[in-house]
Amino acid sequence: MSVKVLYFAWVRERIGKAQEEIEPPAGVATVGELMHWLAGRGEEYASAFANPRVIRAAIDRTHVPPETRIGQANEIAFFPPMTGG
Amino acid sequence: MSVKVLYFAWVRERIGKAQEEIEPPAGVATVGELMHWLAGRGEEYASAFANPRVIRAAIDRTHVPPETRIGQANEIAFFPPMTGG
Amino acid sequence: MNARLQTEDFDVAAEAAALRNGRTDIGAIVTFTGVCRGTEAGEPIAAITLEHYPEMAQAEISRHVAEAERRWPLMGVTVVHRYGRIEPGDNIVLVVTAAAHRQDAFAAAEFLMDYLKTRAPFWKREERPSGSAWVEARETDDRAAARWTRRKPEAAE
Amino acid sequence: MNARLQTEDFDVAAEAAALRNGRTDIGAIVTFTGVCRGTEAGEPIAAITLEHYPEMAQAEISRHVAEAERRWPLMGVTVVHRYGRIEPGDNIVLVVTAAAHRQDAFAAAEFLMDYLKTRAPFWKREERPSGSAWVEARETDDRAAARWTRRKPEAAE
Repeated sequence: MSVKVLYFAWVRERIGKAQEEIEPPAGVATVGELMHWLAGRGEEYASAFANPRVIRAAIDRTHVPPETRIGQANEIAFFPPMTGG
Repeated sequence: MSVKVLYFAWVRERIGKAQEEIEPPAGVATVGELMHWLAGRGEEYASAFANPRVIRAAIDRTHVPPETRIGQANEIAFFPPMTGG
Repeated sequence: MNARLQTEDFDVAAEAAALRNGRTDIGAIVTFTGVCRGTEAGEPIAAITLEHYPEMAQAEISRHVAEAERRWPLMGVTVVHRYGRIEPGDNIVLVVTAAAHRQDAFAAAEFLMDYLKTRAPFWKREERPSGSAWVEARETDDRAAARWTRRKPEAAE
Repeated sequence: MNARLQTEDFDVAAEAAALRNGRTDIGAIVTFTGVCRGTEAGEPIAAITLEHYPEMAQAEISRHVAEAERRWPLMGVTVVHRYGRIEPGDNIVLVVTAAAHRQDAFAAAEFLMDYLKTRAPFWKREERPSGSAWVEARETDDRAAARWTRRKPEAAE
């Protein structure tokens, strides 16, 4: 099952793209597991997810902690801590 | 020694004047004693100072508690709790 | 510091712009505008009239602005308080604070408003259908002002 | 509720006027304007660029405005957040709150700003002489936001 993944700020810069469609393998059930799996996809991903504890995630535009199950997510986003306002 | 006394809001209305020069007798040393002495000057003063605990005072444009000595004050003001802002 | 008492209305945007004017060290600007409401405790208000003790009001406000400037690293403060007759929907009081960071600008504006409510010598009289009456001081305003002296006891007056 | 994301500047006075428009139940209006500063940690900033996640930013801001309206009896809230390139002295973000009483207007404005800083998906990049760099999140902003969940635990997300 494919899901749209978005990257922002320096996560986007390190990976070199703003979004992509991915199809994670069956063993990847949570957001944290997805980050781990993404980190294994190449140097640019390894660099982006080198310190997964600083990366924030959102499923379908809502903040979620890494233990959240991906389930039927349409859109998953990864980004650094926010600095708006 | 004469001192200028100012009245504001309903203190002014009850006394019927905004200011006056008074010469308190020697026994009147503090702001609280001055209120007590003023209250004895007639019905309008008695009405204004009927509940001296709600009356606020200022000496030379600075808030003071009733036990403050009048000393060399030039201007003493009496008024209800403030409702600005 | 800019602290004024006046009968005429004020222009919030112009007062804020005057603080910013050409500066690039300000990161946060807070404005508070107090407005005359058309009803109090369910009764319509035709207008309020603000009586004040001019020299003391000017001195008290200036003292509190100076105190705010001691407590927080402010880059500008403006206080304007109107007096006289004011109708519902019209402005009563303005506080503008500017600082590098938002917490300082917010805290200083709240501090100034709490003190203006409880320490500045102004008295409101309301025109109601049942007659004209002096507004009674609110205990919640005294509690609001007291929190600043609890927080920094050395600054208590 | 009025929550907007835009590249163009905003007019604080016009936004506040839109909330007041003809009403006489509002007693307090607070505006917070966040401004781009010209130096950070002693280094000059030529400009910042704000990247954002548009759909989520709109949703997050709307959720927090709705949460503010649940917590305080507000008579109007406007939030405008700019994105794109912004130069020193120019506006970044605006929050306007209107209420009958000042405490509600102040609290709601601070709540919204604390949450915008820590939860709204915006990222600032600074143009410095030493190069361009992403702004790091400030721990003080997280602490500022955390006080609202401590105060009312049922509202924690």
